Amino acid sequence: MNVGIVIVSHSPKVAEGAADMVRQMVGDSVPLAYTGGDEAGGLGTSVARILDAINAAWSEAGVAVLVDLGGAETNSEMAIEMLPPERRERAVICNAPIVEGAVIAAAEASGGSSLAKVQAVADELSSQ
Amino acid sequence: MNVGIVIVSHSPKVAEGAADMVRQMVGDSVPLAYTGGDEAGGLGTSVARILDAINAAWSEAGVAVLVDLGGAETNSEMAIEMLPPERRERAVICNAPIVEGAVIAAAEASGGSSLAKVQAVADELSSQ
Amino acid sequence: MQIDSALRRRLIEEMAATVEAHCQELTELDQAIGDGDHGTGMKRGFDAVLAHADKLADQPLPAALRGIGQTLVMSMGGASGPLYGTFFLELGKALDENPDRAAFAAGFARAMAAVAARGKSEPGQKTLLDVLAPVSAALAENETPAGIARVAAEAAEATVPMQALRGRAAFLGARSVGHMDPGARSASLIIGAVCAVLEGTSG
Amino acid sequence: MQIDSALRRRLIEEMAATVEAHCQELTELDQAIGDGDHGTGMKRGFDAVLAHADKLADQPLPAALRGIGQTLVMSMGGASGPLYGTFFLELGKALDENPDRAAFAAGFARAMAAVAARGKSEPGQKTLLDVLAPVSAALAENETPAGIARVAAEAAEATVPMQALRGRAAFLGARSVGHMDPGARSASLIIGAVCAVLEGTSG
Ligand SMILES: Nc1ncnc2c1ncn2[C@@H]1O[C@H](COP(=O)(O)OP(=O)(O)O)[C@@H](O)[C@H]1O
Ligand SMILES: Nc1ncnc2c1ncn2[C@@H]1O[C@H](COP(=O)(O)OP(=O)(O)O)[C@@H](O)[C@H]1O
Ligand SMILES: [Mg+2]
Ligand SMILES: [Mg+2]
Ligand SMILES: [Mg+2]
Ligand SMILES: [Mg+2]
Repeated sequence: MNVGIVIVSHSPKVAEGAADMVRQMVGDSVPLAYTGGDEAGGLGTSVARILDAINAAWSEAGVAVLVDLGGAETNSEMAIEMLPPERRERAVICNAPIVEGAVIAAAEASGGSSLAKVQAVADELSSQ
Repeated sequence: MNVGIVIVSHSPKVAEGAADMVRQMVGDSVPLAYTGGDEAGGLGTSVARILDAINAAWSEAGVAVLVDLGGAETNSEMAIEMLPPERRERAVICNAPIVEGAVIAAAEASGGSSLAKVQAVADELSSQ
Repeated sequence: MQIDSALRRRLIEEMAATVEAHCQELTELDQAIGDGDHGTGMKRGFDAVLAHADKLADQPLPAALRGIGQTLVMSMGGASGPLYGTFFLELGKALDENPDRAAFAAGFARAMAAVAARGKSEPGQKTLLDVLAPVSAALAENETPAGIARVAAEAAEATVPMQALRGRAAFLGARSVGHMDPGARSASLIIGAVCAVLEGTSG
Repeated sequence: MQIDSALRRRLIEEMAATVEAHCQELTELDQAIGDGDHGTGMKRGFDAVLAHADKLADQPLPAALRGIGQTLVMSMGGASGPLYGTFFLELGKALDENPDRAAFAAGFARAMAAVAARGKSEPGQKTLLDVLAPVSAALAENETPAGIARVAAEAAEATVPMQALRGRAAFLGARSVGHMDPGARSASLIIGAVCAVLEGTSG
């Protein structure tokens, strides 16, 4: 099973649009979930929804989480810490831009790469 | 007048969501326009719409264009070349991620920074 | 310091009321150097805590603190949600049911360290850590509740001339100077609320 | 080579008909190693050119070519739009009204260089440049239209074992090997269409 991709943006529209771009590239070959917006529907993120997204995109090969700004990252960290212990090690936050990183990570994941490889390829984007 | 920000995504939703995030940070202090989608409304970009967006966000201080993937960049380059000569030098494409770059560039622009400074701050994101 | 169920309830109510009363102020501070949602985020968080006040106050202090942290994490939605959440969660893990002053100071220091780790930050970067750090020091020095509230308020004020190096305010670079950090202000308000309640009791 | 208005019209029609006939094939090639829109993008572009065929064919060759380029740029919408657009625009700038074979070969080479500059790319990266480059060489060697069409088709085939280093296919790394590049295929189709028309005339 391929590595899953989770997109966590402050904006529900960014999250959904980035997911559209991922789907266009990799079809259904990669588990994919996205979330954006805080508990009240404003710009922000929600730990509960991030948890749901991680579980929805869950793969035994792990999931790579793409985030935009600060709060999306810290809230995703919290969500990962709340996963059951056996899942916790297999959910990683990429140090990559959310849209470009999601497309690249998904393309890599669609080829059956390991979580470490998917993360490394996405992270490379930040150092180009 | 502050530098303008133009957001050019393959996805109309990403473009609009990123613009929402920019507006939340800088209000109306920065001219802002966005576009996403090809001529048929699919994922892609349109030179004509990019031109419209650049003109809509036009500022005498120049505009910084944020793009996501390959086609968004080349189409934005074409659009810039089609600007009247006196505008051409004052429209630059940032080498920065679209969402994170738009927010950072807009925050910088809102302080009255020059186009070169706005671009430099956004470009730094790619080398962190 | 005996913090019984009634006192736990009063602490929750006072924190929530203080956040409610200062929601607009926090919003405005965050509008100046951030995205303007710190007031609503804090209010959402402490309203959620208030909604569960009965259940939370009924639990022993450590569980009550962990419950508050969990509730804040799940409801706030901004960068500060996991920071406040982590603070209460770790404080709950560090304290026993009847902490003495030294145990409380040590627990506070441990919770603050967890916040710094979560935020990859340290004092001096114009964040809520710039309030937590001097308060932690004052606690260790056996300061009174009123004195601690004063330390917190002054520490929040002291963020005004700082340049932000963490969070969205950092995007503004030098322009973040001249504004109080919203998170520092909210931390001083929460600490002030707690101190006001405790000052009225044994101390 | 005299390319009069009627011939210009036939060239436009043949290019558009070829793209139309192979739209699905281009889509499938792009689905394999890209985002699957190259067929619809090419069709949108050449349909737009066809829609203006009268106006375009009435203009002298350089203006007609520039008009085609402009139309492609404004309608295609993918990474290949500015590349095809640049090719026709630059060819139009390079040629005069009645280019001889040498002038055409030189103009083609210049247009190809502009495409490479636009794409920040070079032959060997599994793109349409891998078709344009051998065709440019064959033109300089005075190859017949039929021969050039063959060179183009073979060059497109030769992209199958290449690894993509530009465009979205590059995201796939080694997995891009084993598929024909959609842009190389479309370039070979366009060149084939032009050669088929010219082969039927003086050559
Ligand atoms: N990395 C960090 N470390 C410590 N504190 C931080 C960090 N990021 C943000 N903060 C604090 O959070 C406050 C902003 O909170 P909030 O408005 O909820 O977050 P957001 O920026 O996601 O909207 C800041 O004023 C600052 O005190
Ligand atoms: N930087 C580039 N240089 C040269 N050719 C490129 C480049 N990027 C893409 N291409 C060509 O464009 C083709 C894809 O076109 P298209 O599907 O329209 O673009 P997109 O990737 O935006 O969907 C590729 O097969 C390749 O031949
Ligand atoms: Mg905020
Ligand atoms: Mg926020
Ligand atoms: Mg494509
Ligand atoms: Mg495309």
